[in-house]
Amino acid sequence: MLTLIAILLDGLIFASWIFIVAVGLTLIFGVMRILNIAHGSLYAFGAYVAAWLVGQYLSAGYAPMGSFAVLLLSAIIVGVPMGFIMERGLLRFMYGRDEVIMVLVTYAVFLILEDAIMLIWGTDAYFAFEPYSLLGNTEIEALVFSNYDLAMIALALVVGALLWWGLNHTRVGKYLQVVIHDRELAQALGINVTRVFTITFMVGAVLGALGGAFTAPQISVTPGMGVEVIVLAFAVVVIGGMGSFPGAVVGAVLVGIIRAAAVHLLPQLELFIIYAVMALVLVFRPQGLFGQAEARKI
Amino acid sequence: MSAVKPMRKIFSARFLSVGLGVFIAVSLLTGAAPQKAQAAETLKIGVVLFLSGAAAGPFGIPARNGVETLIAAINGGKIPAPYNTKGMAGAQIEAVYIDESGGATKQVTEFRNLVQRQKVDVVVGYISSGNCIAVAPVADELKMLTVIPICGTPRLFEDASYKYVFRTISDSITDSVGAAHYIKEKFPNARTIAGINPNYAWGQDSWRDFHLAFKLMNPDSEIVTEQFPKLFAGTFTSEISVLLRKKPDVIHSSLWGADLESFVNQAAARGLNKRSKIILTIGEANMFRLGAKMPDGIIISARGPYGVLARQTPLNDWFRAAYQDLFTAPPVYPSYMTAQAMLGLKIAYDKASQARGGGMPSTEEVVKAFEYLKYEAFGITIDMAYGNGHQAFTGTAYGQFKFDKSTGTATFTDIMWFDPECVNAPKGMKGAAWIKGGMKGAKCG
Amino acid sequence: MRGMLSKTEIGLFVALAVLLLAKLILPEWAVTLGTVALARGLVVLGLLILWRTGLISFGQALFFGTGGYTVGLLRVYGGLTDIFVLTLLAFLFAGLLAYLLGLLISRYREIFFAMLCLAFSMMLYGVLVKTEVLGSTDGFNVVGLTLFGFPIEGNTLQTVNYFWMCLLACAMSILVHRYLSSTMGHLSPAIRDNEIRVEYLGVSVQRTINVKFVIAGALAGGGGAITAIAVGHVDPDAMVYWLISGEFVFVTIFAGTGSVAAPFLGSVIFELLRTYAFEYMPLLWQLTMGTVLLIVIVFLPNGLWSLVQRGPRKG
Amino acid sequence: MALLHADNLSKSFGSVIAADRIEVSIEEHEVIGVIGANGAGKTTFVNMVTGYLKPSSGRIFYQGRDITPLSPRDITRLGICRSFQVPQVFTSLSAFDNLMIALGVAQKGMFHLLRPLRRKELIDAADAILARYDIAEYRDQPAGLLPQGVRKLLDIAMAMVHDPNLVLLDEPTSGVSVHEKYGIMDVVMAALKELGITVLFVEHDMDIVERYAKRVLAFYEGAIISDGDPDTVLKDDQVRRFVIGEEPQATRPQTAGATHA
Repeated sequence: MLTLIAILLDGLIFASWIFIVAVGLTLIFGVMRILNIAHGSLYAFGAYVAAWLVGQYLSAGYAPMGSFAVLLLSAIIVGVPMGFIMERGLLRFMYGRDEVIMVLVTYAVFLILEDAIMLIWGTDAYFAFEPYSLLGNTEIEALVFSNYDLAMIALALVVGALLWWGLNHTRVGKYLQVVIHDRELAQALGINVTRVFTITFMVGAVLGALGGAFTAPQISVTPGMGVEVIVLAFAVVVIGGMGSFPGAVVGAVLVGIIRAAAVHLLPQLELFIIYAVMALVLVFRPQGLFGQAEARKI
Repeated sequence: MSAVKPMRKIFSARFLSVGLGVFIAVSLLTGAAPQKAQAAETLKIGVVLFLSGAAAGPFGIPARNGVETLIAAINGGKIPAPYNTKGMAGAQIEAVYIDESGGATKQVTEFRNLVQRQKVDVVVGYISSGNCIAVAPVADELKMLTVIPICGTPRLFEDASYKYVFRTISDSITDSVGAAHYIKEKFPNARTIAGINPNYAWGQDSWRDFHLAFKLMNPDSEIVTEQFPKLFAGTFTSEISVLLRKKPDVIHSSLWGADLESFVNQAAARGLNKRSKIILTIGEANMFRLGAKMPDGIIISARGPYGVLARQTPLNDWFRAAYQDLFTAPPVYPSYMTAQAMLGLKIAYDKASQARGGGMPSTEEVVKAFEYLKYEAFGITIDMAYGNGHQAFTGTAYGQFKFDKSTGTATFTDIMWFDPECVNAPKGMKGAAWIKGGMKGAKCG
Repeated sequence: MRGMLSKTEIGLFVALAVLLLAKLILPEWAVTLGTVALARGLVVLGLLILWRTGLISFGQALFFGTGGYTVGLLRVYGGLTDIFVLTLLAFLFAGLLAYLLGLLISRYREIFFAMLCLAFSMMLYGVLVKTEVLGSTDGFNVVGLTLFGFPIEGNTLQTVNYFWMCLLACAMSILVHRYLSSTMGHLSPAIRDNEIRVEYLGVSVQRTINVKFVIAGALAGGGGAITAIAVGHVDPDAMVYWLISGEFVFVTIFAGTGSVAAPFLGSVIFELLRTYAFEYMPLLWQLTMGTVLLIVIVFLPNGLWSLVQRGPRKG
Repeated sequence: MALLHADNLSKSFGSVIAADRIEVSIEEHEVIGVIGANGAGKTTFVNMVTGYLKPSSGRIFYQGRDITPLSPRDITRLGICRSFQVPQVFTSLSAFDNLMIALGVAQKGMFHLLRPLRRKELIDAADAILARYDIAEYRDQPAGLLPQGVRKLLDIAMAMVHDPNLVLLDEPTSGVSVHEKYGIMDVVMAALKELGITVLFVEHDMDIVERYAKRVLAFYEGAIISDGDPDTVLKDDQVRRFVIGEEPQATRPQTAGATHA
């Protein structure tokens, strides 16, 4: 029973973290058809800025609880300008090129940003551990959970709800849905697709940075931290269906729970299992769990 | 695309294709052109350490700093007697630094480049076991003196023998056996053990050797879980839940990179260290960075008696001061390891030079001088007694972490030193086989 | 037309002669680097076939690694030592694996094809990392090789391997060139364009793609074998990890698909760039590579080969 | 024995019935026109015969052989070829290369796919086809940039390289201006007649149907409501009302959009 609770909670915590990162990735893919490898760099930048800012904030002697606002702020000051510059300054010159070329463009950006991180922050680790223990722990029999981790579930729920609301109840959101559904139709309807792209990319970038910012208090922030998260987020997006919002939710939960189950029950499968799930899903449902199969008209 | 059109002209096909041809020709010819004759006064050393990626911060950079400290001191003749002669065999040292990232295939080609293109005289380096195993045969093939200061895999000299390769440190068996001894001595009631080790050869070997040795000393002990998180993982939420749930007496970990710091933070926040005794076989390098964030009472080693665990000797005092002067932080064990490799190299060169009556010795002469060399390094005696005189035979030390709030420094309590004869297999025997066979012939003080 | 050599083929023979003669003036380091670069060019040659079909594999290191490990395992556990035999078996095994996986993967297109390849390569990576008899992450050394029963090592091995690689590069380029000139080769752009029409021409798209996948896989296996011999070592991080697959895709686009010679040229330039970036900018080599890639994508949409190619493109 | 026999063929997409118990036989050398409003099931019928869609129930026999489970490529190889409403050509390749590929794959022999494509006999054959379909002047233009009528002809020409027994043309003149239509039909019909091939073509223009077809099938809501020589069918009351739409609009609502594959 305790094992079950542990798997469930661990799974949901992991799912929340990967959801925040993956939903940004899937949003950008759905709207722009770009598989953004530089999303991992945005994640890393978010973590670095958060770790650095929280350090500054706390050493200035402000109220520790305010550091959560600092984390949020970090995501915005990373995501908004970087998203804007990447989309406006580079990607929009590439629209119309093959999807694989777009992947490589973001791969090049990823390589550049990896070294930019070392130029800016050096190779030493940054710590911003304080917020992680601020909220205390919750004990369930033998298990102890950090409330910070549990709060990540709440954060993911808030992010998910905001996105859902934004997609369904705002004008920009509805435009987005039209663009996701049919780009030509969107243009015919007079939707400013260029602006939709810019906004999407900025929102996606903020989400990537948000994932990094809220991971920062848990980890030692070092160069190279963005690499792993990309493939993992890709796997979630592919499992859920590329470009699908509910897909990102279900993909994240599935990956989270299965991974947690592996760690608890069969730790030797940990590295293997996520890709095995991904391959299985692709075999039986190539478009992902919530992806839409596109049939060609003849 | 209109914005880029004028640029296209500059990058016209002809311009670029000429550039391309010139690039290939120049890059090949710079290597092909005969290198200017090596001035007798300089010795070129290729230094290969992690300068990027997750291993750079806790490992690569302090290790490089150790090399730099020694190069400055050797060139200036500043190491205390008897090592106070200038240079190696009188030659000033010039270093070329190469990043160790990119995998073994990349490193083997880079090794060839160092030797054949950059014409280095010696290579010092390799942290990753995969890289040192891959490079060693090439070093022999190219007859290039290669001193490995850090990489810990027992397979390097157990599975092969090399003429030009030296390792100035014990292999990972020492850490694992030492850890088992320490628990046995200090926590004789510990029965259940768990492991959380990075999922690669180092972590797998460390855990296997530890639990075999522990089981041998405590036949009624039991393994409750074996966790192998991905190398350089960031979050350990699930792994810590398992460890909390299983309540082992002892948790063994050979994590060493930024992942160790992440693990300690998350484990401490969730009170794991209050439930179980955590032993970090190579936690020393991260200890200073974590400072007060590392909970007291965690058992730590430095892959040997290095850093704070090093015995106080005049040479060690000098090294700590010299390092601190240059880098404002205390040296950690990777710094010690590269420093003692450099020192060993200097001694071998000087000895070889002396043997031939002065002047620059040949590589073969240095190799001969290095074999079975026994020298006093920084708080430790290095005895190149293994691997036909190519591999050091050293002891280790463990202690419990204590953060001294009054001075703000990381210290140890309950330090235990283990003699080389206690934590190493006898000469000519494979470490794993020795443990499985009951660790016969161990002499523990 | 049969029996006659096309212009490309004559060019390839000239290139072979140049490469073989270059051994006389090349510094030693460049021989190994050249061997490894050409071996990786072989992998990229396979990706070129797929890319012309509109497919890209983010997991080609799977077959590269299979080739490398075939050599390593047959050497260590099988006692085989002849470099020709080992290389040819690597081609065979990688091709066989590609055939089996291709039965499934050839049903997929676009990013799904790419991701499924990635998933399988990462599964192999996961297995290798966990398996001690396969050397785990340390891998193992590939030493003690022979040529027609004579032990070769050191410089001799590097030289022989270089010549062998040059021959393979030339032979494979010609075979691939002939393949691309065949009806099946011409089906590449056709499938990329319109699969329905191809099916209504009476051709199985899936089977055609699987053939291409097998060719690409076998070439990658051969490349992996030569690399393992040149380096003398195999390990999962250097041969199977997804970043390695990423590099192959990088070189494919960087080189361009205009000719079967492009992958080799692109690969050699890539390796040279990287080794110098490593030497002169050890902290900024990724930035350098990324910038170069961006410049090529923006200014040379058809890759580096468009610089070599003068005048209109030939089919 | 009929060349093709459709036995009680039905197809539904969810609640929409696209084909409703179609029962028809086609004899050799017939030239059949198929008429019907949008969504009447014409294209669905063509798609089922050529294997693109599998019928929900019923069977299709070709020369007495059940071809219902076969794939489009197997059906193509048996000698049933088709053209498309939206021409399916290789848009990035020239008209000539389109034909070369079609000719290349149509060759017989074990390893014919591995033989060089640009062989003299194939080049000559491709040029001959371009000439026969009167599109030689577009030889080296990318198919994606060709005028609609030329693309339609290229599409049909590519279907013909397999020397089929039966050809199904799905709206060969749709999207083409009125004065081009007869030109296209003349070229196509002349080529087909020369080879003695059985033809079934879907057409909206009743004048064209009347002029080229010897037999007409009228579709309405997935079913064949009339089958016979053009005179009879086109004068049929129901046909006039539901297909040609001469009478006031049908009382029953049209089921539209169901036949798009």
